[in-house]
Amino acid sequence: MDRRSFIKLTAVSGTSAALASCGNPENEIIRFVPDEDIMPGIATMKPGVCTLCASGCGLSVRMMMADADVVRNGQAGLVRIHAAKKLEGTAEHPVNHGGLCARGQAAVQVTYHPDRITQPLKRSGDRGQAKYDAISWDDAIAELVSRLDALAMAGNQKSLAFLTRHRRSHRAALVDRFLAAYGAPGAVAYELFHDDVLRRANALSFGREQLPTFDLPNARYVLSFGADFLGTWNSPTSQGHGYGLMRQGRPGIRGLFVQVESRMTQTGANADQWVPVKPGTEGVLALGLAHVIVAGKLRPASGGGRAGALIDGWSSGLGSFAPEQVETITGVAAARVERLARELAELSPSVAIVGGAPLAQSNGLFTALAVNALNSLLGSVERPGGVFFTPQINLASTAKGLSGKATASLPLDKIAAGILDGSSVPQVLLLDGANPVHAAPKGWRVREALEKVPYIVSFGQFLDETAALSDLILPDHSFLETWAEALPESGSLSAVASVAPAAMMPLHQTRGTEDLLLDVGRRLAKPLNLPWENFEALLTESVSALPTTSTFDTWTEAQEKGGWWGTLPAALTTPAAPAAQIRPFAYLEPQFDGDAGQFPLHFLPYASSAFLDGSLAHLPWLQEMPDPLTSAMWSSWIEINPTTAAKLGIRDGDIVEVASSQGTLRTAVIVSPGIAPDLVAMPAGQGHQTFTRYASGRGENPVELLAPVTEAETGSLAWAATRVRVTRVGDPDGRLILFAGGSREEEGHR
Amino acid sequence: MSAVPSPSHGQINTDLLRPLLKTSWKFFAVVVVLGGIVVAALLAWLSQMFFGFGISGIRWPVYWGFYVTSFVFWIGISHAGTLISAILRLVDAGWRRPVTRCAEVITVFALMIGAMFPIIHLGRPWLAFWLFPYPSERLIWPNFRSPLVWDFFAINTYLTGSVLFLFLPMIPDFAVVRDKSTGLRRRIYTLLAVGWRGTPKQWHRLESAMAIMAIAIVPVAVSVHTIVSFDFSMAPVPMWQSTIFGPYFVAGAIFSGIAGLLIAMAILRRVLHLERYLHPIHFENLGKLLLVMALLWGYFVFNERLVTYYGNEPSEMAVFWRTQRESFAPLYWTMVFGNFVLPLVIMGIKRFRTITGCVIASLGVIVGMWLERFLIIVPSLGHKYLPYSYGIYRPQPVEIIIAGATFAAMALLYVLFVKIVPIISIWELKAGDHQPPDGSHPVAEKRSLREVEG
Amino acid sequence: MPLVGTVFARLCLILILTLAGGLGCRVFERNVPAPAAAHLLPGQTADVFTTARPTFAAALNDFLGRHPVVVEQPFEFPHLTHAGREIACTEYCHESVSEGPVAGLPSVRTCMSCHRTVATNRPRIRQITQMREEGRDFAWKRVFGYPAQSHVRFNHAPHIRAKVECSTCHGNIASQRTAQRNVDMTMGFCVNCHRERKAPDDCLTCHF
Amino acid sequence: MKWGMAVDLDRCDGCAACVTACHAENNISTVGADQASRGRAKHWIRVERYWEGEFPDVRLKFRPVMCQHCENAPCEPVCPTYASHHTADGLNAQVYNRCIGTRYCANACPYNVRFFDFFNPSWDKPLHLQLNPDVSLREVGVMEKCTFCVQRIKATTIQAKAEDRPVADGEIKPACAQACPAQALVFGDLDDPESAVSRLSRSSRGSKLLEDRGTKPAVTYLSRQS
Repeated sequence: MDRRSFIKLTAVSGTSAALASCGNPENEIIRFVPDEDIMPGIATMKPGVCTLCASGCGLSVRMMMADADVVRNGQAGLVRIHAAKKLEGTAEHPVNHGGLCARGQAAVQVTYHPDRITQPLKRSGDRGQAKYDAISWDDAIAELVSRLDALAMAGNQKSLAFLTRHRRSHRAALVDRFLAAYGAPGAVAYELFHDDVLRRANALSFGREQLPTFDLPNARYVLSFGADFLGTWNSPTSQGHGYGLMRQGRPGIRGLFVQVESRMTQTGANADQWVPVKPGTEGVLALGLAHVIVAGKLRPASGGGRAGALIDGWSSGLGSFAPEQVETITGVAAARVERLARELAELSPSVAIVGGAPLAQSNGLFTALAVNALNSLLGSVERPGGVFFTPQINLASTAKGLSGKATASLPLDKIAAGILDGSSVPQVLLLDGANPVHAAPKGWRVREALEKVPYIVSFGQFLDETAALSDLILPDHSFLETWAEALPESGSLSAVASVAPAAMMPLHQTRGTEDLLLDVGRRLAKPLNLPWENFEALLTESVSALPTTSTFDTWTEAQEKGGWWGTLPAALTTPAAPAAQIRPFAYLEPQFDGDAGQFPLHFLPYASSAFLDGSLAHLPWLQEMPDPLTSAMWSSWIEINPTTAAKLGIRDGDIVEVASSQGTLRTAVIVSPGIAPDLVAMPAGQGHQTFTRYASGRGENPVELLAPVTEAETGSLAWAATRVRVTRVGDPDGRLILFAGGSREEEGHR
Repeated sequence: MSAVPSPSHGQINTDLLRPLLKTSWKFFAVVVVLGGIVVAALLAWLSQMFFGFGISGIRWPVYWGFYVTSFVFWIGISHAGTLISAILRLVDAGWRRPVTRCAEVITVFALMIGAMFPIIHLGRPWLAFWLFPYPSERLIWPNFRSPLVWDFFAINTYLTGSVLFLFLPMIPDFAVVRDKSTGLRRRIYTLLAVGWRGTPKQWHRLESAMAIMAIAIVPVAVSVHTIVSFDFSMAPVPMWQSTIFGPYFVAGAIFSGIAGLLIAMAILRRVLHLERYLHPIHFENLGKLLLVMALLWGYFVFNERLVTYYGNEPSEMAVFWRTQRESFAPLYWTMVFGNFVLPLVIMGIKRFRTITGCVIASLGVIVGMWLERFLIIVPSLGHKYLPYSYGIYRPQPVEIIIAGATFAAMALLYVLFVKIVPIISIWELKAGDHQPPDGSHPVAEKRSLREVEG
Repeated sequence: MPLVGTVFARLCLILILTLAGGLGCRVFERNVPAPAAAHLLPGQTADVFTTARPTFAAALNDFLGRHPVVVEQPFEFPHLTHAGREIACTEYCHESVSEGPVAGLPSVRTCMSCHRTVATNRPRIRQITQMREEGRDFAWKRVFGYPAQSHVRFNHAPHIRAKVECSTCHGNIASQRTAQRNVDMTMGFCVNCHRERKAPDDCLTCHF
Repeated sequence: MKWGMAVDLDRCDGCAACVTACHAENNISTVGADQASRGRAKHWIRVERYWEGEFPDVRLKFRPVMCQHCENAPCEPVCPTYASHHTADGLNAQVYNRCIGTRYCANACPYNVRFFDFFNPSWDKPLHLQLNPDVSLREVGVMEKCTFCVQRIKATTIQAKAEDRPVADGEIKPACAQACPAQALVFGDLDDPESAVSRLSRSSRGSKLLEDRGTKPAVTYLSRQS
């Protein structure tokens, strides 16, 4: 019998708890005195910040009374708490403007997740067995402190490593400061769907090492190269808001939108024109467009400016990117290149966007630079309807204590290699949110490397694959139980610092990692110079330094609004970097792993609309949310073009084996017309082993197929540069769960 | 009427009362087996209530399946008796006499079984009484616009009518049994015989009552299945919204009813050794009737299909092709074979119009008609207007068991009935032998009865 | 005695048939059980919250609308005493009644706001003072309430604004010691009042 | 007062924020993989997607579909107990406690937006702390569907009445409309010709879903421009 009917059975036969709120006789329930006075039945809205992705959307959290089961001094009972019921977007927040994406809506389940780690844990079994014993906070902290002291004693501070995700926030700054003060290298940020390439490109082209912000509401023509900017990339909620206004926000004007990609993303589905292109050649197309524009005297080549100068042959009119050549390289008809170019130039303000797969090729940086150059040529940089860079608050100047960065650290693959060849093994590894065991290519052998690390401490709230290797778990609060804050690097035209106090009291015996670090810093034998009582003090100092926009002082106002936003004085802004003198970049053929004969198909993993890279696979709402394009729930699959499928004798729902040079996996097939014949795509996110009851043992993880190909210039993972072979191994076996029956409207009209 | 010389009245009594008076262990065995299956179904239903409706195969968007199919099917079967015997009574077809009762019995039991399904298929069966219009402090009544409420009334009316129609002609026979039996049984039958003395007055009352019932029951029967058809034709579902459904369903009902009756008769004839009373001629006549209905049914199906095809309404065509040549085609063509081809061939050729022939044809029809109901309900629901919400229904054990057990239930009730009531109307049979020239019955009846008592 | 034997044999067969049939509906389920949590970490819950009644009896009582005549409270609160001292119900203890849907059942904190100083030496006050120190709160049993299955979304505030006396629905609590359900709040009770006062009586007014 | 909604398909980008928002607001239980595979998943609002054409000239269209709150709703006459009925302010109400689970309404609904509770819904503790106390928990055997967030409508109208003022246009937002980043969903009073929803409903791009069924939906779809 399945779980729910079993539950019904137990419930009916009286073994489950009585329903506290429904007037049933509550037999001898113990209640504890609530920690706060709560008006029952009345909802209050509190500010919050969503920290599930880097966008830093502002929340207003709907709080109401609820009866929580708790254990107090060994006795189980109920206590009234002020519980978050629903997350809404803050209407006036400059990033999300009142909207909130599906993931943000589900974020509330993070706090109430049944498999959250409720207290500090100490490993009892072997590594990876995920067997843990409860341990008191004092003992836990003492243990960590002793470890760090031991390192410092040995003068081995360098061998403390901190593994995290890419975020811009006071928290990240504090972590970096902590490491610097201790003398360790800076935090290592690892994410599967990283944007390192684009940041690097923007640094080169515009002196801004950050993700761009697009003024979609004023754009009349948007050309996107593979960026799923309405679904999963950059700041989706902000861009979604802009998209709505671009389409129908201006009387009489409807912005047009062209998407260039080889597998239709949720974003591409909304495009007026969808332009398939050979993987890794998007840059060529961009320059082809530039060529036509320049040749057609629609814009002066000089418009390329600094960004143009980085492109080899720009000044000479990009002779090698005439539409005909572009057609041969990219597979986009010359006539179409001409037309797109003219539309771009004439329907201004127009803007080009690049992100996602095109930058995850061996020549990703070139592609990004090419698109940047195109934007400059169009004159859409820092112009209405174009691309902007959200002014970044310079924390060193808002909070003096934060100045002095830690020395840059090696990227994850280098570290893993170092550990494996024994050249440099971190003695203590602190884990904060990153899950490379699940999200890094097999070739890097991250698991084997981490198993060699003598001592691993995790601050995560869940026992994911990487956390399962840790010796000590110091669970963090959820973002509703503590200071939630973010410094969005994009998504808003004005500078933003999203900050919100804890909406509710902690549900479990968890502790805020920020305060924990400060505490540890104090407790060390040689205390670190971190001049803050607690994280709140740091925030207060930093935010108070910002100019106030009302009669209140900045800090009070920020806490009420859920953040600070407005015009940032130059003194507090991170300055743009000066142009670097480097040789221009030329187009290089994209390199793919696996030879075309043995592995005929390109393999494209993509960020799942529900789980992104998999960090959200533990939320049941997202598991059961039908995927926008396939309507799949609770499953993973590969998408394949009908003609290719026919060639391979594959039918919808069949089970196939996907093999790359790195390994194989078996999953179900969805035959989809929205993908190029030489490509198969698979959503990331599933295939967890130890990631809560909802995600464990569900679906397959495409990362297992990825070859450790890196982007030539930046050395970051080129996750779209693997080739695979697909073979049918079986009939549909029900592992693929679809919500929809039909996928074409004509089906109803035969 | 019949070719074979009819048996003496004493013979009739011994033959027809044998099953009542003598009981072999076989009877118990059969009852136990059938009863067991019924209990199994009951258990299945309980577990469905207990674990939740989800253990059935019902799903979004196919919210009706085996249960409603069985409902329509059994209500259809119920048209066997009452309608047939009523019509035959009205036209005073003499050969009907041995047939009528076992037909009417089918009606009553089939109705009882059919009427259970609207309750079985409820999400919350314990609230079924809300269909009953009773005054409550809530001041809420059933929604009289809902075909389901019409069903409720139609079926109740029909059931009451059929029970009366069955009971009235049994009274004289109960009297016979009363006089033949002793002890407890005698007392029971005394009650059942409601003081029947066989006085002319009583005979006259009985006759006129029968005449009235016979006339009254026909429109009721017709209305019942028309209303059942409204359950579908009132909902905006492709292939449901058809004006033809009323007659279509009634025709199908009578069709399946005759088939059911034929099978029942054949079994009775074999088991109770009624060869002397159920002559091939009865089967042949009913077989002819079956043939007629098969043709009529064929006409309706052709009509329904053609109109849909010609109308060419997109959403309807989707369902049309689904049944015609896609996923449901095998079932569809099985139905056509069982309901049309088979009866046409067997009943059409005189040589085949034997008892066995009839039984084979009838089995085909039973299967076919069950499939017909299924094919009306499921393909349409799984294939409504928005392709995104298409769905495929797979019946689960609980539904299969319950649907299957209804046949056991039917058999069980029949066996028990045969145990307590002569399955062939004794007095009618006797009356049948001596058709007085003027054809005024009471005389004949009186005589016959005197002989019975003498 | 062959007859008995065969009958007995058949009876056994039936028993098996029956069980197979009934249980079959579960046994032959296509879908396999969902994997539970691998193994619970310390402090992690495997408990489940459902809409089902805790027991068959509770379900039956709800279905028949039966409520306990006398509700035994874990702590005997004398309404009489407080009302006698002119302490308005909605002022201190059921304060949210005029703002929101529910009146709210006071916690020990509420009591102590007065009884920190008032009548501290009374045995019962001592009792709650002690509870407060132990961090224990009252597990009040609901006297007036609806079973979940009736799906009533009752909102006090509009009734208060419409000048409906508390006693209309709750009877004269002030004259009782522990509150008892002395008004039978059936649907008819609500509907009649709504009709008299020309208040909306669409189902959706209360059931959603 | 006649509540209605306008869905601008030119704004909708299919992000499915509305779907999760609806789950969060309306205590819709997740049924789990096993039951989902048997068609028991409940999504009061769904984003339908339809492919058009073949690669490379392929297009995809999104269409959020929720209960259309038809003025002439097929689900209402067929319900034997009035569980499904129409209210004065144009809502298609589903009264759970009156529902006996004939599922006839769901069959009659041309949009397939009605969902049946096949089991008693359940939440792994402490997920139940998120449940919205303003929305009742449906038990096994009843039908449920989009209510236009009637709890929000009630709350706001009661509040407005208390403050003795009319409900302002845009003051009431169902969870889906509130979550939508692109503001593709607009809710309001169709009787007020000046309300945003009325103005959109009058748009030349506007049309009703399955108009030819004669259901007179309260939801207007504004067609996509490409």
